[in-house]
Amino acid sequence: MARDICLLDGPFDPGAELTAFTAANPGAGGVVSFTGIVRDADTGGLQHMEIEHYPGMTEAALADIRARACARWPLSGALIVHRHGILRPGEVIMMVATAARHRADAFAAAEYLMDYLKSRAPFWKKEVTGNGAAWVSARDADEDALDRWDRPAQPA
Amino acid sequence: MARDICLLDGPFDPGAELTAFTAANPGAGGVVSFTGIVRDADTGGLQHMEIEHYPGMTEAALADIRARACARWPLSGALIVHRHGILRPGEVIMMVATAARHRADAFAAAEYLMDYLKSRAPFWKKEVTGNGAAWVSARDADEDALDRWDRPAQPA
Amino acid sequence: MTPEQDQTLDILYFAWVRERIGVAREQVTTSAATPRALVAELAARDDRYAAALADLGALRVAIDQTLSDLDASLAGAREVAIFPPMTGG
Amino acid sequence: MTPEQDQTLDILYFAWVRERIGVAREQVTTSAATPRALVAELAARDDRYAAALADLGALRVAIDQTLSDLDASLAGAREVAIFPPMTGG
Repeated sequence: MARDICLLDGPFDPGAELTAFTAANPGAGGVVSFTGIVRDADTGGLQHMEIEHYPGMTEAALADIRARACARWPLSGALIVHRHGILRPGEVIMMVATAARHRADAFAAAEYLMDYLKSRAPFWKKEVTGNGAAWVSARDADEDALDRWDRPAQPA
Repeated sequence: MARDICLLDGPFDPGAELTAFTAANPGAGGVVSFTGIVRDADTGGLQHMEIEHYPGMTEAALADIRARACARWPLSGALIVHRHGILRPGEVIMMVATAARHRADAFAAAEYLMDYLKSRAPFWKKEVTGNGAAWVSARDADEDALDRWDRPAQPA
Repeated sequence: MTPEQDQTLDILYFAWVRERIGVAREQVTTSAATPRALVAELAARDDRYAAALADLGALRVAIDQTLSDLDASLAGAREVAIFPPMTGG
Repeated sequence: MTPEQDQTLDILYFAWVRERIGVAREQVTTSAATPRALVAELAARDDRYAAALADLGALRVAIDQTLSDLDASLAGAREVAIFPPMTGG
């Protein structure tokens, strides 16, 4: 049985997750994945990232976001994996994967999961550099990205 | 060194490809992948799929499609893997992966790669069932999907 | 329970709100009817709270682990969390 | 070389075009100036070619391994491929 939602305090292998997820969804024609990676802070010299979260609410928020995507698109599977705690540059922060009969549905659902994870799941990132620590600011673009899911679809 | 374009006549592991691709792009904030899988034919009872291709043109077309995506979005990496020959139901047909600083670029580039692979790379799929063999028809929707890349971007 | 009555809430703080206040979690007995009234009451306590809670536009709240509006009702609530905009993904 | 002159081309067929014609590859000496003229010339050969090449709208062509228009010039071409719409991905 593949997992649907997974909150981790240590590293995971997105490739192994993709392989397991794909095997668990043999009826899907396509699988889309997104993997988020710790990159160097904009100022350079990132030592590590700390991700704080809200135990209890986090699990509920991830399950809710996943359920909304499954209700909106005909998915045969949807996976969310997210780390918290200390992460080094280059390490994987999180991934989502979606499986669907048609690729457009899998792509749209994966983008939807990402947009909601960015702004609606209770995680907060802090970057620690040689110059000190700073909380990552929410980007207006991330909040704006949610609006598109409330609009009617663009004509194809 | 991660591979950029790969044409294969046997199975491959998309998870292993994703892991290698992610490791090869440490500066990217996000990696998007799409994996296409042989699903049962619409009529049911698929025994196997045969993929014919045009040796020489195929490699050039994959490289050209990849180069166009890299020219259009600020990608730190782009991968195309595609099989030909005999494939069983549930096996992976192909995958693309894109790495970029911002997730919107990685998603858009992966969709672009898929849209062009569907209609502009010289592969032809044949489905073999208990009732005989039939070439897969090109879908109008796949041809139409290309048009969106010629239009100016929608306002965000 | 009507909003006018005092109720005891678990208040949780996250990220820089937690750091500025210096506490991750506390119990508060309050008659605040909404998160907005609760935040105003907390901000009036001392400089640390005032500094953490000064900019309402930079704060988000969850009531019983559900993201909520600043003007939602606190009637029957048990847990209220106050935090900056989330930065997951 | 001007289009009026005969030239020798490698012609390749794929998928059901190949199956209907019964040949994957052949050499043709032709004065056809465009893929459209070449297809018409081939279709006139016999019933198999006629059946494979009857519906121009269902055919795509590549000149020297580059997808091309039916009215592109064949001047200087070495290899022409004729096939159905592609179904990759």
